[in-house]
Amino acid sequence: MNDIEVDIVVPNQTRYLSLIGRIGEAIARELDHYRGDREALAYQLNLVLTEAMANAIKHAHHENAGKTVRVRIHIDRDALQIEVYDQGQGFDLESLPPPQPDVPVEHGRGLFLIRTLMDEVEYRRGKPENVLIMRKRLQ
Amino acid sequence: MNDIEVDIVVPNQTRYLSLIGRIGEAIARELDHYRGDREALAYQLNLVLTEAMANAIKHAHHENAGKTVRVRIHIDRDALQIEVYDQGQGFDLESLPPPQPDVPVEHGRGLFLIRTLMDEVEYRRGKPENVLIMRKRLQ
Amino acid sequence: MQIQTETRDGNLVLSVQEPRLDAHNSDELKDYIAKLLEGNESRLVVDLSAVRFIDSSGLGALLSGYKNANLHRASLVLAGLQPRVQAMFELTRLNRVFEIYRDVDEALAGH
Amino acid sequence: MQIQTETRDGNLVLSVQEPRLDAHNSDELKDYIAKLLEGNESRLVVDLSAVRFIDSSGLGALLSGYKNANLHRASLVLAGLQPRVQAMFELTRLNRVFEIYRDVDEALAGH
Ligand SMILES: Nc1ncnc2c1ncn2[C@@H]1O[C@H](COP(=O)(O)OP(=O)(O)O)[C@@H](O)[C@H]1O
Ligand SMILES: Nc1ncnc2c1ncn2[C@@H]1O[C@H](COP(=O)(O)OP(=O)(O)O)[C@@H](O)[C@H]1O
Repeated sequence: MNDIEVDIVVPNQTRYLSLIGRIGEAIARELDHYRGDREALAYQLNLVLTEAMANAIKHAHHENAGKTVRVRIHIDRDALQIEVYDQGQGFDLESLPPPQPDVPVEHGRGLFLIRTLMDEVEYRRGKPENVLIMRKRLQ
Repeated sequence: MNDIEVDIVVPNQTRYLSLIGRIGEAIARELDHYRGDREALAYQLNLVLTEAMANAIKHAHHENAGKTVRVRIHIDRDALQIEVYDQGQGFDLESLPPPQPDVPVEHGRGLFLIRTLMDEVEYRRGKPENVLIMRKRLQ
Repeated sequence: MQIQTETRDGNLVLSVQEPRLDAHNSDELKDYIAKLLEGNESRLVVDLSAVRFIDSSGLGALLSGYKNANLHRASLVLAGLQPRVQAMFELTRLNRVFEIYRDVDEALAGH
Repeated sequence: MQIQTETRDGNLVLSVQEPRLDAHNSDELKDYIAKLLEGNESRLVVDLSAVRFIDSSGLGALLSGYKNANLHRASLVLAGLQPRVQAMFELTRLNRVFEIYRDVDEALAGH
């Protein structure tokens, strides 16, 4: 058993994005069985955690500071899995339009970046919580 | 509600001490309502987490790599609380002898450092788990 | 948010003094740039050399400034991107939208 | 564990090239020093300038080396402690046990 689990609950406030991002970086820097560039991985985990949590705060919880966001990070030998939970109305990940580079709009790049940087991304609607699940292979 | 909770489970191996320590540092650096020196706090949290987890690994779990150690960090407005769980035989924190600076022995400084750096330290024996609880006031 | 501004050779150089540009502070940057453009600025150089991390809303705030500048017949260019920040522009192809200079001096020379 | 050794002015300078000295790697340092003392070393200078973090078992390993050196009629001194590492020696009063020098050059001169 070499699994690592980190389970974090923070207030639904963007000021905690950097805490979650930093914890992601800390984990990336200690993944001693990761073959790739660990500093690049640190940025990527920081980013996908920041994007997913910002979506929960804004789109699901409408910036309600009294709510909380739960983030779970699970690492086993082969993969790293991040789950970001929200208690919002949910959305359909599969029907999001891809960003159009020739029409530079200000929004809509968060999930594109997540999908680019992670190997599998899935959004499961549920009661009482929805969850965005992101997996990255480590070998 | 401004509480932060971080719950971590890692294998009972000393190579994960640095991960736990780094997460402690990450938290210290983001505690924006802490008035003191944040880099000093980062070192202190890194240290008390490292000492407490090393004790669980060695003295409670006898370096059995198949076991796990659970660490919980809880922050509210006034204080930061760290709990380190073990499933060992337990020990009596109150009857530990204080270190004697004039007889420099190699061991026995871990809990002394924890007690020096934290405001309250308590060890609760229980079934199936014991827990070392360390609190530090933030204001 | 810490931002330093300085006029150099008729450009307004705006240095973002934050290690992170994310959903927590990007609106502030966007508003700050919008307010500057209400004055008579013709060219803004945004110095990102202190920024170690940018997310999609940081990119969005800069894009908003860029479009806003064009509306005001002004321009907004970027300078001093750290490699991982530059990589975010490339991943989103926003490097094709912005004029990006190695540092502020080159941005001023490239005028 | 990364350790570099070098002989200078009849001292053996041992540079610990690890940011952390903790329960994960302190036994290795202890064994390494014990093995060196089986040779004919008379003075070991342990350069800790790369060490950003030390815990009680790191302190214990150095203390073991110190006592072991005395048994071998040799000596072990420390150099280059970062301020927070130095603070750990003060908190545990081990600064009264060890000879601690600002850097390796001073440790060599202080011979
Ligand atoms: N957790 C969520 N709950 C509800 N809707 C979401 C959630 N995450 C994303 N969305 C929807 O998906 C859209 C695209 O998200 P994203 O790519 O991150 O870009 P942005 O957040 O900039 O709009 C959002 O505008 C929102 O409508
Ligand atoms: N979690 C634990 N379970 C059982 N015994 C413990 C535990 N933590 C500490 N101890 C006991 O307390 C003693 C003192 O611990 P500490 O001050 O950390 O020094 P050291 O670990 O160097 O001996 C240990 O030697 C051990 O006997």
